[in-house]
Amino acid sequence: MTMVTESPVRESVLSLTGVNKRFGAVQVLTDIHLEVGAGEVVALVGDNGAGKSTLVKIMSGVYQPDGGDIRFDGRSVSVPGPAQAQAMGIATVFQDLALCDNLDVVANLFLGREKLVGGVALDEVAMENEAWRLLRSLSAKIPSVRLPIASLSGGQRQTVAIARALVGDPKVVMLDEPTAALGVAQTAEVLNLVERLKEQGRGVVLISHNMADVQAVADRVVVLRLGRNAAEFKVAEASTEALVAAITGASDNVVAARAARHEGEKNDG
Amino acid sequence: MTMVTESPVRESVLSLTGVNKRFGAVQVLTDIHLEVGAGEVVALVGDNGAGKSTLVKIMSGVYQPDGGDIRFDGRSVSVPGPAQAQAMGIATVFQDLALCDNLDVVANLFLGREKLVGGVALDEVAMENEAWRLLRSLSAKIPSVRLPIASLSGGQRQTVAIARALVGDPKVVMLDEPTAALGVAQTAEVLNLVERLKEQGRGVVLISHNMADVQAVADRVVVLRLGRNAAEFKVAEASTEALVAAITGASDNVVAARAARHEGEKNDG
Amino acid sequence: SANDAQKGSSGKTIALLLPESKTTRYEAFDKPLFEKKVAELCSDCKVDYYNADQDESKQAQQVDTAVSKGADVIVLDPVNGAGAGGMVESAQKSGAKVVAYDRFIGKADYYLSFDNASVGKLQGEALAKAMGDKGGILMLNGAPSDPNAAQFKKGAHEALDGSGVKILAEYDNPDWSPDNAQKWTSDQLAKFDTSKIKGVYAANDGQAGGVVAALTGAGMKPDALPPITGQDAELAAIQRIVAGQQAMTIYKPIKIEAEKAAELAVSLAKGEKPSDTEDFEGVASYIFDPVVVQKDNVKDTVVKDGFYSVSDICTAQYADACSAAGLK
Amino acid sequence: MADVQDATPGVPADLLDERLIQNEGLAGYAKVFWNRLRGGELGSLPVVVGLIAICVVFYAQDPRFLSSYTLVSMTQFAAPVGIISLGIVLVLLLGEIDLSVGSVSGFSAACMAVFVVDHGHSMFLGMLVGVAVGATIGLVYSLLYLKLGVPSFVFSLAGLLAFQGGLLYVLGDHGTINLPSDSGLVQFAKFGFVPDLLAYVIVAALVLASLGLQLVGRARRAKAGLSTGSLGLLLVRSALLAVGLLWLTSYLNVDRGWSYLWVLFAALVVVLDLLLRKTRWGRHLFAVGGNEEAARRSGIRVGRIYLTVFVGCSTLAAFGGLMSAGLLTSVSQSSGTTDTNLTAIAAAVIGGTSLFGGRGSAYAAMLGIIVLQAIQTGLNIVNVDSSVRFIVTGGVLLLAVAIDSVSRRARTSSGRG
Amino acid sequence: MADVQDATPGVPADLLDERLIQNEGLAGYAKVFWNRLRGGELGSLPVVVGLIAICVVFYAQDPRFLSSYTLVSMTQFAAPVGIISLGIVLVLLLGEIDLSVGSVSGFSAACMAVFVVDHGHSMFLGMLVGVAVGATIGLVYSLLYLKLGVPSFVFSLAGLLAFQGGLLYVLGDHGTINLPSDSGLVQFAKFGFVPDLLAYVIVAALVLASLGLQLVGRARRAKAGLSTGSLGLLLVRSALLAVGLLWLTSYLNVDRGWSYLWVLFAALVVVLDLLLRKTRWGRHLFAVGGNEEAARRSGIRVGRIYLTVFVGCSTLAAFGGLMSAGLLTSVSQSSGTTDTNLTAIAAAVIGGTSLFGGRGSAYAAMLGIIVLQAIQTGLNIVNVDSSVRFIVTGGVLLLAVAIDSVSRRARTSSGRG
Ligand SMILES: Nc1ncnc2c1ncn2[C@@H]1O[C@H](COP(=O)(O)OP(=O)(O)OP(=O)(O)O)[C@@H](O)[C@H]1O
Ligand SMILES: Nc1ncnc2c1ncn2[C@@H]1O[C@H](COP(=O)(O)OP(=O)(O)OP(=O)(O)O)[C@@H](O)[C@H]1O
Ligand SMILES: [Mg+2]
Ligand SMILES: [Mg+2]
Repeated sequence: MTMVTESPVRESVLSLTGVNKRFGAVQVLTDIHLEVGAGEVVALVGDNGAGKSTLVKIMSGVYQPDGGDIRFDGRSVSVPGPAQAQAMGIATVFQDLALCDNLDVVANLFLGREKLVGGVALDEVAMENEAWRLLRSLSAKIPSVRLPIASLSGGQRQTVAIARALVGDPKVVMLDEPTAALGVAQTAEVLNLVERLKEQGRGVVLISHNMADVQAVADRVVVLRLGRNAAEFKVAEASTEALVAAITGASDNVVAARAARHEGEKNDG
Repeated sequence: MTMVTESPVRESVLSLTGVNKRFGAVQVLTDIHLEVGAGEVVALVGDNGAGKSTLVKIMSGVYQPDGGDIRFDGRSVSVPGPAQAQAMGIATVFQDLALCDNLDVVANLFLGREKLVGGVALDEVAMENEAWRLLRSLSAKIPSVRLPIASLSGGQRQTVAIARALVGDPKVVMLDEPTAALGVAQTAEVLNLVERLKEQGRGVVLISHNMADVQAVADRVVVLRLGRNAAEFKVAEASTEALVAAITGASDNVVAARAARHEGEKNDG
Repeated sequence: SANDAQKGSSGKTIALLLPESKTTRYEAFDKPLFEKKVAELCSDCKVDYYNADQDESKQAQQVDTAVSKGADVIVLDPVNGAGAGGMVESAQKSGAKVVAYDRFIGKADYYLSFDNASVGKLQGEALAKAMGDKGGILMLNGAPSDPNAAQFKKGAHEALDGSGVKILAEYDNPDWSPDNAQKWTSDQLAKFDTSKIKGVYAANDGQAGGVVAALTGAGMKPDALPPITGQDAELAAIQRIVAGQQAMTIYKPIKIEAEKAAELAVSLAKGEKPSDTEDFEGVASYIFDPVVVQKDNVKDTVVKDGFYSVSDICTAQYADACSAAGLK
Repeated sequence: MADVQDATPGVPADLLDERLIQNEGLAGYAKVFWNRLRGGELGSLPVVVGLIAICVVFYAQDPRFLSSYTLVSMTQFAAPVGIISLGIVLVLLLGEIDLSVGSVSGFSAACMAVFVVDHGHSMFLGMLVGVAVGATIGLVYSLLYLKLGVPSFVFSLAGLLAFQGGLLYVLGDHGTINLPSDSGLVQFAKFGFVPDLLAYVIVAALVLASLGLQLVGRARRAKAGLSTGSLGLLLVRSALLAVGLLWLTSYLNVDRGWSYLWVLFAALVVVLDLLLRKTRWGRHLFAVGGNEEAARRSGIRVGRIYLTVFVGCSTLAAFGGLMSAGLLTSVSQSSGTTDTNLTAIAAAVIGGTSLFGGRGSAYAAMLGIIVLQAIQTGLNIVNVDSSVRFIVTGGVLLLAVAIDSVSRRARTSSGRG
Repeated sequence: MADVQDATPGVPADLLDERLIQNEGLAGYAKVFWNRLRGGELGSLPVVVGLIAICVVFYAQDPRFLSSYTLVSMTQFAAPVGIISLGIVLVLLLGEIDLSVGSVSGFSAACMAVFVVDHGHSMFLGMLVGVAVGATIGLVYSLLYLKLGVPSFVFSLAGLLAFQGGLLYVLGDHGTINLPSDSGLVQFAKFGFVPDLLAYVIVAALVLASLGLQLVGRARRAKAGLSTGSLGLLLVRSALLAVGLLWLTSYLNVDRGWSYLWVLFAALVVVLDLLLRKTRWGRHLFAVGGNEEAARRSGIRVGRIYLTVFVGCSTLAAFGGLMSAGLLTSVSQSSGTTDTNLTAIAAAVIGGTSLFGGRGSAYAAMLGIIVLQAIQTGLNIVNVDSSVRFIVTGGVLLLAVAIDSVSRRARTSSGRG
C-alpha cells in the first residue's frame, strides 16, 4: 500500500482538513482530509458505506460537518447550503440525482438557472434548444425533453443529472458515481467529459466503484475505509490489486479470490 | 454481429414472444422475444432507455404488456400483479430497488414474507438473525439492521434489495443492474451469487452495463436496441467489441473511439 | 330556453328562506305549516323553500335565486338579521316584498316574530323565579359566531343581572353543542360544589340536555336537579320537563307565527296591504308572545297545539313520569 | 455521434427519436386525443364532463337553472371563495395546507369594517388595512414554518381558532357591522357589472392576445428548429375560444352581464396561471412541491418560496374576505366561519390539485368552485329538504370527481427505473 | 470475509461494526438519551413537555385544574373522540384522510338511537347496528377508492355531507332522542368507573405482563446471539411505569377512579399499537404508507390493507359515536358535526402522526387528545371571554407543538445516497 504524504503539486481549489460527521449512533466520517487542485481529477473510492457520499454532501453544503475546516480558493469558508456552494462555483452530481420527478427534462436541467426572455418570462425555446445540445453531447437516448423525469429510465435520469452540472461555469465539479446507471456509450462520453473538464482547468472529484474508469481518468486516488482516510495513490503508481486491497482492507479479499478462481478455471478449461 | 437463431438447448422456464409496450406517445417495446432456461444466466444488455427495465417489469407483473405471450414452465400465463409473479416463483431486484424508506433493513428484507412466532406475532429475533446472515454473505457493510432504509448509502440499499431476492425459493431471479452502486467486494459477491443461483438450477436474467461482468457470468447475451431485439450471442462467442457494437448499433462508436485514442496515447507515451 | 322558463312562470311565487337545519323547528314545523296554509289560501301560489345552513353568504345567494325564480314575496328568516339589509335591498329592487320572519331585519317591509331579546328575558325571569331569586347559577349562552345568540344573551342578562341570582360562571358555547355544554358544566363542578349550583341558564334545549347529562354524571339524582332553562320546546326537552329534569323551555307557538306569515305573504302576493300591524322599530310588524312551558302547562301548550302528541312524549322511559304529571 | 441523429433533414430537433409515434394534421391530433382519453391523461376534461352532467340534470329538473340571471349570480357568488381557493392552490402545490383561510378572511374583513365604519377612514385605506392584515398573518405563518419548523396543519389550525377569536374581539359588542352601500367596495362587488359593449371588447382583446402570443411562440420555435404543432389546430382552438366566450357574453348580457367581481377573479386566475407556468418563481414552486430536497440542492432558495406562498395564500384569503363582505354588505361574527375553509380547499382539490404537492393549476380553483357553486345553486332551485340536500350534495360531488378518477385509472400502476 | 467480523468474541452479532458508538449501563444510556435529545429524535417526548407546560400554566391559574375530579372527567370526556382519532391514525398512516368521521359517528349513533328508542330493540342489538353501519360505510369507501380510484379527500368530503344529511333524515322530526338512562350503554359510558381494588389489580397485571414480555424477548435475543440492552434500564423503566400508574390510580381513586370509558379507550390503544407494531398487517400498513409501489412490488396485497384501514376507521368512528351518545345520554342533530372531525384529526397530528403516511403510532391519538382536552378543560376552569378563549386555544396548541417542532429541527436537512 503506497501512501502519498506530500501535498499535491498544483495549487488546491478545495481542501478539507479534520472533517468529522456523525449520524445518531454511527460515526460516519472521522478526521478526513482531502485536497483538489485546479485541473486535477481526484478519484474518491471506498467500500459501500465508507462515507464518500456524505463527504461530497458536506462539500456541497447539503450536510454541515460536526467539525473540521473547509478551504476554497485558499480562503477558509463555511458552506451553509447548496445555494452558497453553487454560488462559490461547486457543481455536484448527487448519487441519488436529486431531480424533481414532476418536472420535465428541460425544467430539471435549468432548475435554479432558468433562462429568461424579456427579463421575466421563461425562455422555453432557448432552454429546449440548449437541452438537446447538452444531451446529445452525452449521447443521451431520450425520446423527448418534454417528458417528466418520472417516466425516464434510470440511465436517462442520470444523464440529465450530469448534464445539469454543465450548465453554468463551475470551478469544481463533483461527480458521485456518475456512470453507475449509464450504458457503455454514455459512460465513455462521461469519461470524455471528465477529461474535457480537466483540460478546462476545473477541479474534478470523481467517485466510482469501477477501477478501470478511475485509472483511466484520475490523477490521484483517495481511498476511504469505514469513514477514515485509508490510503492515497498517484494513479500512475496504483495497480488495480493495490486499490482493491486498500478499499477492502485486506489483500486476500473476495475480488482477489474470484480472480484467482477464474484464472484457475481458464487454465483448466 | 453473430445472431443465434436456434432456441436455447435447455428447457425454458420463462419465455416471452411478441411483447409490445407503449407509454403515451413513445413505443417502448416492439415485438420482443426472450427465453430463460433453468440453470441458465441470460444477460440482457442495451443502451440507456432501450427498454430493459420495462421488459423486466412486464415479466414481474408491474406493467401489463399491450400484446404478446408470456409462458412460464411451459404454460401460457398472465401476470396480473407482482404478488402473482412472486407466487409463481419469479423474484426480482428492481433498478429503483423498491424499498420502503420508512422501514428498517430487517422489515424491508422480509416484507411480504415475514416470519411469525406463535402464528400471529412477528418473529423479530429470527428475522434479525437471518438478516445478518444474508447481509454478511453479500459482504454488506451495514452498521445496524435496525436503521431505516432512508439512512443507508446507495450501495447499502442495493445490497438490501439483492438480499431480499434470496428470501424464499424462486425459480427465476431477475436482477436489474444489481451491481450499479456496489463496491468492488460486493460486486464480486453478487457475481458469486449469480453463479450459485445457476448451480441451484434457477433461471437468472441479469441486466448490466458492465461487459466484463456479463462475460464473466452469463451463458447467453440478449441485446435490445431502441425497444427491439437487436442481437443475441452465446457468451463464449461474443467479444466485448461485438457486444458494444450491437448495443450502440455501430462499430465506429464512442467506446471504440476512446479505446483507440487511449491505445494511441499509450503508444505515444 | 332557460330564460323563457324564467319569465314564463304564471301564478304567484312565495319564497320561504329559513336559516338552518340543525334545530328541528324549521323543517319539522315552520316549513310544513307555512306551506299548508299557503296552499289553503291560494291555489295557484307556489312556495319555493330554501335553507341556508347557518351560512350568510349562502343565504344571500338564495335570495338571489329566489328573485331569479320570480318571487313576488320573500319570507326571510335571516341567518343574521343585522347584516341582512343588503339582501333585502336586492330583493326589493326586483319588486318583491320582503317579510322578516322570526328575526328582525331593519329594512324589511314587514316583520313577524317572537322577539329574541324577550325570549332571553323570559328564560332569565323564569329561572330566577324558580330559584326563589337567590343562589348561584351557571350560564351557557349560544354560539359566539351566531348573532342571535348575542340577543338571547342580552335579554337573559337583563333579567338576571337585576335579580338576586349570582352568575358563578358564563360560557359562550361554540356551535351550541350539547357535548361542549356537558364538558363545560362538568369542568365547572371542579370549582363549584354541586350544592352551590342552584340553577343553570342554558340558552337552548340542546345545551340543557348536555347540562343534565353533566349534573347526573357528577352524581346528582335526576329528580333532584336544580332548575335548568331551555328554548325550542324540543321533544327531548319536553320529556325532561315532564320527568322533572328541566325546569322550563320556551315554546314559540310556531303554528300561529307560520300561519300568520302565510296569510301575510298571500295577501302581499295578491297586492293587498294589510292594516292590522303594529310598529316595531319602524317596520310594520306582528309580534307574538313566546310561551314558557313548564311541567304544569305541557298539556295546555305543546299538546294542545298538536305540536306533540302525548304518545310522542310518553315513551316507555317516561311513562311513569307522564302519569305522575297527569299526561296520558 | 450526436450528428448521426441530426442527419435526418427537415425533421425538427425534438422529433428525431424513432420511438416517438408521429401524428400530423387534425386527424393526427384526433388520434392523439383519443389515445390520451384511453390513457387517462386528460387534465381537467373529465371534471368538465362531470360539470356538464350536473348542469344537464338540474336543467332537466328546472330550466331556470341555466337562465342568464342564474348564471350571472352564480358566477358573482362564486368569486369570493374562488379567490380564497386560489391561495389554497398555492399552498397545496407545496404539499402544505392552510386550514385558516376562512378565519383569516373573516378577521381581515372585520378589521376593514371597524377601520372604515367605526373609525371613519376611507374604504380604500380600509381595504389596504384588510389586505395588510392578511399579508402579516402569512408572514407570521412562514416564520413559524421556516424558523420553528411547525407543520402547516398545526399552525393553520391554531390560526383557524385564533383568528375566529380575533374576529369576535374586533367586532366586540357590535356583532354585525353594515358597510355603507354607497361605498366603492359594495358598489364594485355587489352592483358592478361590465357594460355590454366593454364586455365584447374585453373578450376580443383576450382572444387576440392569446392568439398573438401563441403565434409568436410558434415562430420562435420554428426559428430554433423545434417542432411547432399544427397551425390549423391553433387557429381552430382560438376560434372556438372566441365563439364560446362571445356567445356566453351575449347570453349573460341578456341579464346584467359579467359581474366585475367574477372578472376580477378570472383575471387573478389568468395572472396566477401565467406566474405559475411562465416565471422562475412558478417553476421553483413546482420544484419545491415535487421534491423539496432536490430543489434545495439545485440552489433554489426554498425558504423564499414558502414565504411567498404563505403570504400569498393569506393575502388572497383576506382579499376574498373583503370581496365577500362587499357582496354581503356586512361583516358579522359568522363571517368566514361557516364552511369557507372546506369549500375553498374542496374547490382546489376537485379542480385537480393534488394534496401531496407538485400537481395542480390556477384553473383548478376556478373549475372546482364552479362545480361546487353549480351544485349549490341547482339544489337551491330544485328545492328540497335539508337532509336530502346534504345527501345529494355529497353524491353529486362524488359523481363529478369519480368521472375524473375513473378516467385516470389507467395511470395508477406506474413505476420507475 | 464475513468471518472477519464474526471473529471478535463475545460481541453480539448486531454490534460488530466499528463505527457504532457503544454505550453500556445506565450512564451510557443517559449519554444516548442526551445525544438523541440534541439530535431531535425523541419521539413524543417534546409534546409531553408541551403538555406539562400547559398543565403548569393552568395549575398556576387555578389549582383545581389538577384535582382528581378534573382528571377523572377529563379522561372520561376525552375517550369518545380519542376512539375516533384512533381510526384517523390508521388512515393517516396510509397517507390518506377521512373527513367524514364526525358525520359517521353521528349518523351511526342516530341509527342506534332510532333502532333502540323508536323501534324498541335491545341496546346490544342497537349498538351492533350502529357499528355495522360504520363498517358498511368503510366498505363503500374502500370500494370507491380501490375500484374507482376516487381520492380519499373527495369521497370522505362527500361522506361528510351525505351522512350529515343522513343524520337529519334518520332523526326526522324528533330532533333529539334521549337514551334510556338505565341502558347498558349509558351506564357504562357515563356512570361506569373501575372499582378501586380492581384498578390496582389491572395496573399490576399490566405492568407484570409488559415486564414479562420484555424479559422473554430479551432471553430470545440473547439466545440468538443478538444484543439485549441493559437489564437495569429495563427494570428501572418497568418500576417507573408501575409507580407512575399506581400513583395515578390512587390519585384518581380519591374521586370516582378510572372511568370504564377511558379504560376501554386505553385498551383499544394498546391493542392497536400491538397490531401495528407486532403483526404482519401492521408491518404491511406501514409499508404501504411509506411507499405504496414498493409494497405492491413486494407482493403485499395493497388493496386489502386499504380495505381494512377504511373499514377500521369508519368502524372506530361509529363506535366512538356510540360512546359519545352514551356519555351524553342523547343523540341530536348536532351529534358528531361539531368540530369532531377537526378534533380527531388534530389529535392524531399533534400526537406526532404524519399527514404524508408511514409515520405515527396508536399512542399519538392518546397523547393528542389529552393535549386538546387539557387545553379545553383548562379554559373551562379559568373561564375567559369567548374571543380570548379562541385565541388562547390556538396559541396554546401552537405552543405544545412548537416545542416538538423545534426539537425536531435538527433532523430536517436530510438527504440520501
Ligand atoms: N412510465 C413511463 N411512462 C413513459 N415512458 C416511460 C415510462 N417508463 C419508461 N418509459 C420510457 O421507456 C423507455 C425505456 O425505459 P427503460 O426503463 O425500460 O429503459 P432501460 O433499458 O432500463 O434503460 P436504463 O439502462 O437506463 O435503465 C425510456 O425511453 C423511457 O423514457
Ligand atoms: N442521514 C443519515 N442518517 C444516518 N446514517 C446515515 C445517513 N446518511 C448516511 N448514513 C450512514 O453513513 C454511512 C456512509 O454513507 P455514505 O452514503 O456516505 O456511503 P458511500 O461511501 O457513499 O457508500 P456507497 O458507495 O454505497 O454510495 C453509511 O453507513 C450510512 O448508513
Ligand atoms: Mg454513495
Ligand atoms: Mg433500466
